[in-house]
Amino acid sequence: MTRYITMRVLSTIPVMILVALFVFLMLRLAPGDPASVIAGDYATAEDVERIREQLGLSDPIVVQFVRWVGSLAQGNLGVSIFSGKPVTELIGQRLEPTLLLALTTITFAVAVAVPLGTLAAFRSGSLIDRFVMLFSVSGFSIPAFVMGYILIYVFAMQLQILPVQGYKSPFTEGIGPFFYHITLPSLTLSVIFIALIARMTRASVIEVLEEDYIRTARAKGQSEFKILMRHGLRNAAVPVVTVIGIGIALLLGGVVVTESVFNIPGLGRLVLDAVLARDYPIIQGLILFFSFIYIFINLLIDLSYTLLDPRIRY
Amino acid sequence: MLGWIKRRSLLAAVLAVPLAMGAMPTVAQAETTLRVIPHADLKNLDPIWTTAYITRNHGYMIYDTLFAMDEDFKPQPQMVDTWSTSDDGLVWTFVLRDGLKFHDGAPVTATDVVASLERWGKRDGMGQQLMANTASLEAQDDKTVVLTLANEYGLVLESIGKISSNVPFIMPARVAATDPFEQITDFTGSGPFVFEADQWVPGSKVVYTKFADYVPREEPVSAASGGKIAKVDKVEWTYFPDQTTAMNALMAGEIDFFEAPANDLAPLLDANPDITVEVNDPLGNVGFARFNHLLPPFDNAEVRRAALMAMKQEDYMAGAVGDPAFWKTCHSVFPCGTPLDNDVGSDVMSTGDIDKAKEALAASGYDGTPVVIMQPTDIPILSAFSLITAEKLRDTGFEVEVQAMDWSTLTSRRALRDPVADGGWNMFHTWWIGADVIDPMAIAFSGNPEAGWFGWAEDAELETARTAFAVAGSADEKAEIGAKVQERLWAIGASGHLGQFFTPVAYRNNVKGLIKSPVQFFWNIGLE
Amino acid sequence: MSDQATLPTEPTAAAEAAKDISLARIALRNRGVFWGGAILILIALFAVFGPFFTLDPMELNPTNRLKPPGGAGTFGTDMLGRDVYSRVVSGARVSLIVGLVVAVVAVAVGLFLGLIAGYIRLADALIMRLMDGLMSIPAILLAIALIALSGATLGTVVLAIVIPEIPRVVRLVRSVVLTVREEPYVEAAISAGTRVPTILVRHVLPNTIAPLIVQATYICGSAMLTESILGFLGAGIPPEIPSWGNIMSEGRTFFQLTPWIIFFPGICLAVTVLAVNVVGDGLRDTLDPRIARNMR
Amino acid sequence: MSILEVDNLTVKLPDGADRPFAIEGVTLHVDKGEILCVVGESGSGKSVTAFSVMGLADKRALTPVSGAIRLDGEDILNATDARLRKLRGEKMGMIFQEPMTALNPVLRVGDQISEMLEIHTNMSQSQRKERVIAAMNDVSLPDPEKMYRSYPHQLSGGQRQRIMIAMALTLEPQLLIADEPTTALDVTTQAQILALIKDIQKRKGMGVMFITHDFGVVAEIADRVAVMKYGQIVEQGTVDEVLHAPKDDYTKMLIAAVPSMTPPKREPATGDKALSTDDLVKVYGTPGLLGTGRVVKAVQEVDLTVRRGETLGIVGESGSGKSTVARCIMRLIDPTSGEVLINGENIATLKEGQLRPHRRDIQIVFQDPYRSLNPRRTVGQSIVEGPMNYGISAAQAHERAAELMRVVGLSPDALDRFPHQFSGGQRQRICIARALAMEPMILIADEAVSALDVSVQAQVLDLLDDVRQKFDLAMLFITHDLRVAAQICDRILVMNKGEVVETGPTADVYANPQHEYTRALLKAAPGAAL
Repeated sequence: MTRYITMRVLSTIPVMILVALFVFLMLRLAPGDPASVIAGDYATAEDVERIREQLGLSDPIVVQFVRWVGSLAQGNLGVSIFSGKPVTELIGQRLEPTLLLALTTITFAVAVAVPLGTLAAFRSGSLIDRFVMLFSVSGFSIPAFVMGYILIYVFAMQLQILPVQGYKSPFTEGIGPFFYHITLPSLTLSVIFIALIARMTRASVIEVLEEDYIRTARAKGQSEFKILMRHGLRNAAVPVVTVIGIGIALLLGGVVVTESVFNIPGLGRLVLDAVLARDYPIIQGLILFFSFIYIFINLLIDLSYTLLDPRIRY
Repeated sequence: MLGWIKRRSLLAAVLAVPLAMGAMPTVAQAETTLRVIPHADLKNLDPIWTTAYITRNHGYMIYDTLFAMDEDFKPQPQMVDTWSTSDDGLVWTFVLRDGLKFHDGAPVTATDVVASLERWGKRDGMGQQLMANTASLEAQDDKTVVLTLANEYGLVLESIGKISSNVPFIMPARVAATDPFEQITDFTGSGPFVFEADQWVPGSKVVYTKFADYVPREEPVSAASGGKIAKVDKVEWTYFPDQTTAMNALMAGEIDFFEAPANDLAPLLDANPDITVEVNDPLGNVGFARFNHLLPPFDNAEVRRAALMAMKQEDYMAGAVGDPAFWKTCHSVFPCGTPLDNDVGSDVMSTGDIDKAKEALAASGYDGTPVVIMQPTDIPILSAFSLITAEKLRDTGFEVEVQAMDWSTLTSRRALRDPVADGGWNMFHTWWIGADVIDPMAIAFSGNPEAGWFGWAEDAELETARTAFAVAGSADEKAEIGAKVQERLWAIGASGHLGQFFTPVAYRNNVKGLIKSPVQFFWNIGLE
Repeated sequence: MSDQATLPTEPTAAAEAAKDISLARIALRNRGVFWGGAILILIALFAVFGPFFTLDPMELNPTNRLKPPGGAGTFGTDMLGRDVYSRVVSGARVSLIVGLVVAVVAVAVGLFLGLIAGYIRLADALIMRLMDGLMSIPAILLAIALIALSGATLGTVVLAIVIPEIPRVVRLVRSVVLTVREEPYVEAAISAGTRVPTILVRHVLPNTIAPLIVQATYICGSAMLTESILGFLGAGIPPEIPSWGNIMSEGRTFFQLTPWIIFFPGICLAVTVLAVNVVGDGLRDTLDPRIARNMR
Repeated sequence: MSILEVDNLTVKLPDGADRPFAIEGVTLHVDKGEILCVVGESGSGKSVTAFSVMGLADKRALTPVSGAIRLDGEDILNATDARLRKLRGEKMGMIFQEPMTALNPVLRVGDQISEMLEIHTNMSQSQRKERVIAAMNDVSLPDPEKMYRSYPHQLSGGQRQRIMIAMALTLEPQLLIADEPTTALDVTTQAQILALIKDIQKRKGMGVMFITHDFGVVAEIADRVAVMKYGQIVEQGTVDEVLHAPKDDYTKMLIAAVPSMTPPKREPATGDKALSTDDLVKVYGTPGLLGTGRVVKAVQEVDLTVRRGETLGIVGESGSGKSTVARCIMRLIDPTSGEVLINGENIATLKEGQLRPHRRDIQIVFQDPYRSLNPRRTVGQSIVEGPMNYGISAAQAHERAAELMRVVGLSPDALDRFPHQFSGGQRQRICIARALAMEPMILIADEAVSALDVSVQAQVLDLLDDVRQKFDLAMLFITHDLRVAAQICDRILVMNKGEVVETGPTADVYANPQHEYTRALLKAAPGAAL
């Protein structure tokens, strides 16, 4: 097992380097750079040039890349051009809101979607099945920010039972305010996630219910419901867990929108602002960070397979 | 609807129970906090390194200035106690008032002032002109600073007391020693608030606490001048990327002060009884449509003037700003209501008639080269200006191509003088706050393509008038030169003026003591 | 070779014949495909012919701005006084184009890379590592960065939405190719001396069509959604070209003042994406239950 | 009194099927202490009958229309679900054909057996475990304690089938239904399972309804036999009556089609050597740094030669490496070492480019008729593809294809139709035509008839034999079925775990096998009495 893990971790290195190279080149080759944004309205051309010089942006691209990878090796993601703060510190500051928002969303979505999908599969073809599928399809059809506005308008403005925006850390301000503030954002974010998982659970449970060992269980006189619980779900787990992995990448995208609408100081907004202001170190650092998280989560998911299916051993 | 309400009480009850423990506002501690939504995200903390207005506002929180503009735009002493000039007007001596202290407890000395003015002098437009006319600037003793001019210069106090970017803030000498093209990293100032560096979350939250040892002046507050008294213990800036959410937060009482709501939201905010909406900056902002004088078709003054005739200010203001309560037309290059505002030569701007513009364009020999307008989609007002100009120029007979981009790309492309084919441009739109275009010294009115504003207008007569203004003494002499500058600006069609508009501020009724001024100050504001 | 359970094993000619006559005729029997398809055709007609019956979507008259529906125009006017109805109609055209072009390009590129990765061992490792890298960058962030950095034209927006979709198509095609290349009829073709490119086109490619069509519908749906989200984040299609996405993003500040600017394009977008996804589900259930099921 | 009586049972097929009824008017009974074999080809309805008894038939597709099923006197055809669930396990048990997929892969086998006790009894956990261990011993599984905790994928096919039997019989039901339980197993394992079923049936005095298509198995195990065709019972009687004095023509035809175990006399071939291999080796897996890696020696130093006009048979159980040899020769996989000589030229290590000309000389026919033809291309297109690769013009190739269709006994207008419009047997004929279209010298048949019903099998074997003579082909015939090998092969090669254990003329090897593995193989083939 450990050989597999080390092998998998090593195999992430080439991917990360590819990502780093891709992001680095994408930024350098595109028009517009931070120097002119900083120089502001009054600057003359030489001012902009001087600032670019000072930021090291006028060196040849290769030199800049080598310098960046060098600092990367020592775990230093560089310093934000605008705020002067190290990127690692910025990520540290804003990791908690995004992480907790993602976690609450995933748990909420899985807790709702898996039973829904299983029910739809168990009663496949019935009204419930069609309703679940329609809900899951419509989950894919509404943009997240429209969903966010509607929820704010109904629950925060009209009913005034939930706050409009903001994030309260459970560690400093307590669990109550945290859930009080995280409910609407994680509801907005989870709609598309529930749609994805419900559809996948339904598909894999239907497929499992056609397997031979289900027929054997029936031949033992087992009740349909117990068959579903004991034989069905366990075998349907692997594809469902896989889709959760794919969903997480989708989630990171959704976080950017949700954080903007609900004004949560998370990583999503950090990278969005950085892109609009051309803060290269933050963009590079964050995209690397996101891809590392994605690869790490997929490794965890692959390892979780061993718990779900005895046939899978590494 | 009825069903919904019944369920609402049930839902509220259910939710309230588990959240009771945390949901109630934290116990009202002694400390009062002013929760503010600033007009932009504070990305950078060096008011000399960048001219961004948000960094300037940050500067006013934690630094102090020698002089400061009052409501009538007269420089008043702030850190200076007494000052005198020699008979020939060349030697200026300034003496600092007592009790000036930096946040780290060290007293403010003349050496700090000199170092700060020198760093400011290298980056700010007016500062550069002042330094060009200065022979020497030294600290005579701890409290006295002597400025010796090389020749006659009329704008000494207007320069070191200027209200907008880059403001000559006074920093400790060790900080002012930083190269002006590098960012400072130490944020010690001597202003009424202290910047809490460790609580700063760039892109989201900035925290300032009251500086207990600050000794305010006695005079009453008037714009930037007067006693700067912090009436709250803490000021918290929280940047909101989404206007709708910001408005809702103010209405729900989660925020106290909303610096720049979108004009169109004003009626909604106004309708809420707990919120006051008013215009805080008497001068407002002036919309600009800037031509690139180097490239065809706008290298020809007649073509530029034809374009100006097509620009009807009412349409720009209605389209981009909306509610007429927040804008007015002003056909002077200087903001209406300021000393130099006049209507010499402004008929070209006040025509606003497509047919006349068509005739002028035909007469100008325009050969159909396309006009490339850069449109910043992430700034609503400028995006609207670009679309309106595009339509008006098309109606007038121009070939127009609108290129959408974000503000960052625009700021870098407008610095390029290359032809359109390799990334150049013909027009872009922006706005200046009234204070920045209040007199001919504004870079926006420069006629010298080398050191002037992007667009690089060129007119020798304009430049001689502007230098004359610098040395002009009396008010009517300045007014006369002002009219001359305006006449030249309209003659060469330097830029289109799209009207004067005011961004309101919105705050809850328990917020008191807001200072009327073109720059947003947070001292003197208290919570009832 | 032996009698399996329930249905007679020897697939009777009739039942078997029904399977492969033509993908279209089978698909249309599915309710989802039929109704979803009908709605889509309606919207397509609306998009193609609509603009001839409406005002000029770009015509500004700032004086009568933010008028409610019914007055100035059936859908009211936006902040620049433009008629929202005509913008939504011409917006339909752009949104559909974005959805369609993204789906077609993603499938084309994905098919090409997937075939190579699936069939040629050497290329497999390289292409798949590249895809892993691409897939690890969240789609929206990649799109924002691409658009914000290379300027927002219709082309760059489509490109920015296509790139994150490609890895998923490559993975799907690769998995199909890996199963199909083990089929005896492919091995028979190899034994008969057929060259690799011909095998790919003649034997492997046809079998990827069914799951690809299903995947294409999902991509089309999500592309339209992504375009609107990009618009919301300030990196979408330039306002000069109205699309449902940027009409909504321009109207977002006025959500509580004039909700109709967001409401009408929002409804159109939701209905269209819903129709596309319903067709996708229908196709998946009829065309290729086995492979398509584990590809989403 | 019979434990099971099926009285005039008729079950309707969904409309659109090729015939109205799955089974029609089926009447049979199973007495205590007796094994009734229900035999028939695929599509004869034998499984539908079994599943209708257990009530496991898919309700949506198959609806019982008339008749009755009496289990121990009680009519269970339209019993309530609850009642049926109670009976399953207590009164009747069932075992299925595919042991590999019949057990839940993620649950321990012990728990899956104890689930039967959980449903029907209220024994404590420990009592149940004890009972399960006893049941495992009863089916002579090695080391039941360790077996209890292992997962299905850790067991062999035979062991899994024993687990299924233990599971079905834990509550000692009076009736056991076995749906082709040994068809998927190797012939040696099959023999053990058949013996086990016979032994348990005697000890417990159960009634067994045994479904099969293999008359050898019928001869081995049946007390009474019912022969089914197109959903109807055409003949019923004791095993001696049916096997040795069949009344119905269809039964006669079926029995005649079963190839006999005694190979006919054949004189040795004289044609020149077409194909030979020298020390052919194929190893899977990496030896790993310290030799720790898992290495599978699929084929070890195999030498064989096939002369033109001769058929060499390779016989062995699954996993013996016989298919790997074929695929190495065809260069569908690359041999690790050794030579493959075609007309004396070694093609083992040729690059694809140099190999291509040689590919014409050797063609293959695969096992599964449903996956050997590209569903989306017409029969004609599949056949002409090969020749056209080598420059034969379309017209000429088409003409040759038409000619070959007649050779394999199909009408030329089949060329324009799609594979899905043909039966398994017809498709295999098309594959043979496709192979011949290349005018090869050597033809490999890799389990070419294993997927066919016995009647169809006989016709295809005859076709292969004619074709071999007509085109003077060197034929390599790979099969696990000793009867088929006996009928068609001139010489035979027996493989076990990648090694050749014995070789020689078929008649000699069958008469007095030298290697004890060959002896065990021959002894295990069912139905010696036929």
